[in-house]
Amino acid sequence: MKKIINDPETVVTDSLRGLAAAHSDLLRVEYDPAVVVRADAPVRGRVAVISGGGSGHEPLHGGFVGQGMLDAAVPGAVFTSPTPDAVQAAVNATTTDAGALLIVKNYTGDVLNFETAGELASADGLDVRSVVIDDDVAVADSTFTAGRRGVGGTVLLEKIAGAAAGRGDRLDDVEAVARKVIGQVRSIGVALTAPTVPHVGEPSFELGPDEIEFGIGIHGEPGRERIPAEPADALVSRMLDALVEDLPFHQGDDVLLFTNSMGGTPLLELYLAHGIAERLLGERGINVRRRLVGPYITSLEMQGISLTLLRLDDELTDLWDSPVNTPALRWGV
Amino acid sequence: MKKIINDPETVVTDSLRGLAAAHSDLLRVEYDPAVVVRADAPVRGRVAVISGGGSGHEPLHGGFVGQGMLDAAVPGAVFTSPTPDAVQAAVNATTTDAGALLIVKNYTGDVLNFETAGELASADGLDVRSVVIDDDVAVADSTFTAGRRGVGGTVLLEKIAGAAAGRGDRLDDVEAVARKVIGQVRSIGVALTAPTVPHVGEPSFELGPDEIEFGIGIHGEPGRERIPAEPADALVSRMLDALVEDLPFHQGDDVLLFTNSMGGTPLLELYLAHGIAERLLGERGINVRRRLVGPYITSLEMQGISLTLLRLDDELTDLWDSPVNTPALRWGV
Amino acid sequence: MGCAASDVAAALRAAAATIAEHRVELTDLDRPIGDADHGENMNRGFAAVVSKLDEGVPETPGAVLKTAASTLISKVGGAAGPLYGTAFLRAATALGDKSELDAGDVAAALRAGLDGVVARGKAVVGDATMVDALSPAADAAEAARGDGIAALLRAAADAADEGAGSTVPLVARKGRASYLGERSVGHLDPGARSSALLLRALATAAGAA
Amino acid sequence: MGCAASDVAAALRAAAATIAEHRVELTDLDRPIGDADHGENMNRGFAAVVSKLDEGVPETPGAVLKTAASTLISKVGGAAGPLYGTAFLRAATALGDKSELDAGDVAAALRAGLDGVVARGKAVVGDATMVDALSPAADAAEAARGDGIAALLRAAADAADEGAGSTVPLVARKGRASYLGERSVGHLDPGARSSALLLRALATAAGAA
Ligand SMILES: Nc1ncnc2c1ncn2[C@@H]1O[C@H](COP(=O)(O)OP(=O)(O)O)[C@@H](O)[C@H]1O
Ligand SMILES: Nc1ncnc2c1ncn2[C@@H]1O[C@H](COP(=O)(O)OP(=O)(O)O)[C@@H](O)[C@H]1O
Ligand SMILES: [Mg+2]
Ligand SMILES: [Mg+2]
Ligand SMILES: [Mg+2]
Ligand SMILES: [Mg+2]
Repeated sequence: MKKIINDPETVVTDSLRGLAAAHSDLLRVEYDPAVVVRADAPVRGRVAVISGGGSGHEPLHGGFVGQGMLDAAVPGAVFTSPTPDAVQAAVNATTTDAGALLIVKNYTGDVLNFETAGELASADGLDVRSVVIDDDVAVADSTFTAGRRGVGGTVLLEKIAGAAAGRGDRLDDVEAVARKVIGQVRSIGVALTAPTVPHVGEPSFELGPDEIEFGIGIHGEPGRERIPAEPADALVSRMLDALVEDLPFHQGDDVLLFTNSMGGTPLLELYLAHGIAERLLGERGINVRRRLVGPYITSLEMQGISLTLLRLDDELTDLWDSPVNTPALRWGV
Repeated sequence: MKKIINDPETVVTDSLRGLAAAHSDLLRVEYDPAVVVRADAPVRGRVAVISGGGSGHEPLHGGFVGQGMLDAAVPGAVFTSPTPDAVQAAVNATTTDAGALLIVKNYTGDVLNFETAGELASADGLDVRSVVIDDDVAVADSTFTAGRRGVGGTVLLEKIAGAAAGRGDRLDDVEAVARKVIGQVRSIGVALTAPTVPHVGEPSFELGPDEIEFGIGIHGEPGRERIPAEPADALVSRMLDALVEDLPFHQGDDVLLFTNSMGGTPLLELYLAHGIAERLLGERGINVRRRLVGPYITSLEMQGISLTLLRLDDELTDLWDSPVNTPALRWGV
Repeated sequence: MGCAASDVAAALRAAAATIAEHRVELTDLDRPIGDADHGENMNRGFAAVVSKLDEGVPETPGAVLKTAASTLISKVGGAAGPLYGTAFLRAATALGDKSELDAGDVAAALRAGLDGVVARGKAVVGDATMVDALSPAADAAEAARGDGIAALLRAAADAADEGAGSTVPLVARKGRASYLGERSVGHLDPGARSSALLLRALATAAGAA
Repeated sequence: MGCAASDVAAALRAAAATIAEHRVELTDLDRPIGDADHGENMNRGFAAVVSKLDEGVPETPGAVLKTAASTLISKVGGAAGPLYGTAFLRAATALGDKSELDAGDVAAALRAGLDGVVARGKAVVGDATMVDALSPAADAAEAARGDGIAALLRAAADAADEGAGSTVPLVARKGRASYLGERSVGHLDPGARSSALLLRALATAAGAA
């Protein structure tokens, strides 16, 4: 394993120091427990929008802290959900009478740790709600299992919920818009290579030279199916089939298409995949009205991509377009 | 080789289709020869700022086309400089009476091809100048050799020259500010892994599991020296030594620090390296006044980073801060 | 023979040593069906429990377990953190402020811990989780209530070993392994394995005491 | 025996076939000391020259070379594109509108091509570039001026082979390999190799004609 780190034990805090140094205008970092907080938090009258999860998915979540998006992010150890005390610290640093919305990706660890934190915050008399995002169509949805994972849709949810809070929505309304996004967003991912967790030192799974993992998550968990490598046209089409049939998305729908790199995929390939996805959606009569292309929710150095479709209406489109100023996402400011 | 492509022969144009689809508000793409052009080009009264080079370094250069930066980018085949007819097409699509500045990275191929294009444009009666950027301190500077490569400094140069053109500078002045940047910017890179060129199908060089290439370029050329892997503190310090001693940068200098990913490095590691660089520069009494952190000039999926230092004065700081709206760099708009 | 706060603390130190020893194994079990961190998570948590005990051992067995619980909750992270944390918390609550435990107390604490895991994680036996180790262990402990603490814990550890082994042929229905569907078959669940290891360490510590 | 436009076109087709055959070799030579694209670049360019000739062969040898020149300039890219393009352009200019070439014309064209490469690239013999193959080839061609075109080109190709080989022990001072400094020693320069291959293809074509 070759990595630009000093010590696997301190990799998360060492990295947070760089984030703090680079973006002191937007955010500040607390180190024990580790929390990334908007520079001007707490913002009076604003519902605090808070998310978090294991590290290794950067820029998610710390790179989305700032104006118009997250009030705080809680980074756990690499691929390990943060603990309740850290979530509680984020709540305490940001939450006013307006309350807070916790955005939780649907993994057992995240759900349990955020749940505990939410209970602690409520015990302190704060109005804290949670929404759980589970947009990954690769996983069969069932109440008898852990259910679907939260993946690419999380980025869109954080932007839109943050925008709703920014326009002055009360907690009920921020929560409602978040639930609307969760209802209308679906994702699917593929991996060409595995990530290497620093303290583990070897790749999380083995892939043959001509194999890809279809339906991958963002933690180096293997995907749902191992398939032979195939041309980009076929692969993107396979991904869209899985997505479009799930929600389902209909002819005439307006959508946001988010083409995401899992970290190690060259932008050359990412735009290539994006171009194919736009063409194929066009052929299905689905209107791509907004797009996001880049590495926004990653799995360390893993090569691969995910596609996320969000069905848009006027409200979601306006919230998406509204100004945002964070390390990783910025427009209108 | 696993890549998300259809055919190595068409990878550049296939990728440009995705760029065009994703950013039709900012740019348009011409395909034969391949050129990326500002959506509203030619802009009357504005000096056209044009750059280009081999593909595989995305977002450089096509991702920097838009308001406040490049008027056009000319993408060659992967790692191969574009041909004069393509450069000429970019000039023709963007250049008014105000003239054009070509930003050329110092590689024999780029210099020769842009030189020819410049001659053709002058023959057409256009006022076209070139500047050659050669900021890579890894390569010994000498008039008897090809000289230093153009690397990370190119991104800063394109932003600042584009901003000078945007505030209405005439060609002489845009050229002068570009030469000032070239005089004050230095870069150094390291690689942990090699990139794989699509039509070649295997890594450009071999690196042992504990080796890194110090002084790497952006084309999968091997670096100047192969060294054992070392902790991030030692590596960043080694890089800064090479940089600071070169210009030299002095105590009390104001600088822009650009911490760049070569493509495959996780953001977790990139911010970690950035944090170390800020700390070490602080210890030397060099004031980091502006920063850029991310994958902006890459070498396909190569893992590694580069550090670029630009000595700032008020003019360069203002030009850096001025609004920009491109696929990869955006603020103030 | 009874069991005081200091015995519980010693048993927890033994458990921490076992986890440290099996750190790589637990992470390796978590690689093919999870995210390769279970050994790291558990080791981070139990090392913190030891540090906490180094600062001073609380007065009652219940208080010792409560300290362990809050330390695990704030240090382990992942799914295992809240689940083990809850288990220790419920066990501590079941013991109240008793200063000396008998075999019946230990069996009751195990049952309470299991119930806590089930309450939080909603897994049932056969879902291929730590519940598959803890549930037969709690049953075995109740059955061995008359044999003294050491024998009771040995019976529980034996049952947990067997229960952990039973996860191999199962399709996982909870936790990260469930994302694999049928591909989760053929793997020992890491959390079931860590539960079995913990019980074995407690049994060994009780036997030596 | 003289050499008409059609002979020049046939020789260029032969050259293109040689480049196609050695594409991987040239790219492999460019990997340790460059950016692994020389074979691709050359092959893209010469394939385009063949397509161009398929559309129709210009009337004079000079015009054929000029077509090749502009095709290479617009299709090869990299350093080799403008360098070979200039070489062909200067050679074409040296031939003027002659319709039939003699050995002296061929030697003069080679010399003009070399001068063009030097004018653009500023390399001298010993810098480990294509000049190390082309310069001895131009000298040998002039010396063999009396022996007819086929023999002249054979002599030039032999000299180019030797010249290419001479780049192995050199420290590169131009092109991408120069970034390696001392580490460029021990490698055959890809451009020198492609120059030698081109001359060999021309010599073989002339011998067969
Ligand atoms: N819902 C659940 N109920 C009981 N145990 C669970 C549940 N989900 C996960 N587990 C246990 O947690 C273990 C994984 O722990 P760990 O790897 O530390 O957390 P994570 O899965 O968050 O990385 C699994 O092997 C399983 O035994
Ligand atoms: N200044 C120069 N003068 C002469 N030949 C040169 C010069 N620079 C490079 N070359 C030749 O070009 C060859 C490399 O061509 P190629 O790989 O196609 O271009 P690039 O280096 O741009 O990738 C080198 O092997 C060398 O022979
Ligand atoms: Mg985990
Ligand atoms: Mg090249
Ligand atoms: Mg795990
Ligand atoms: Mg080359």
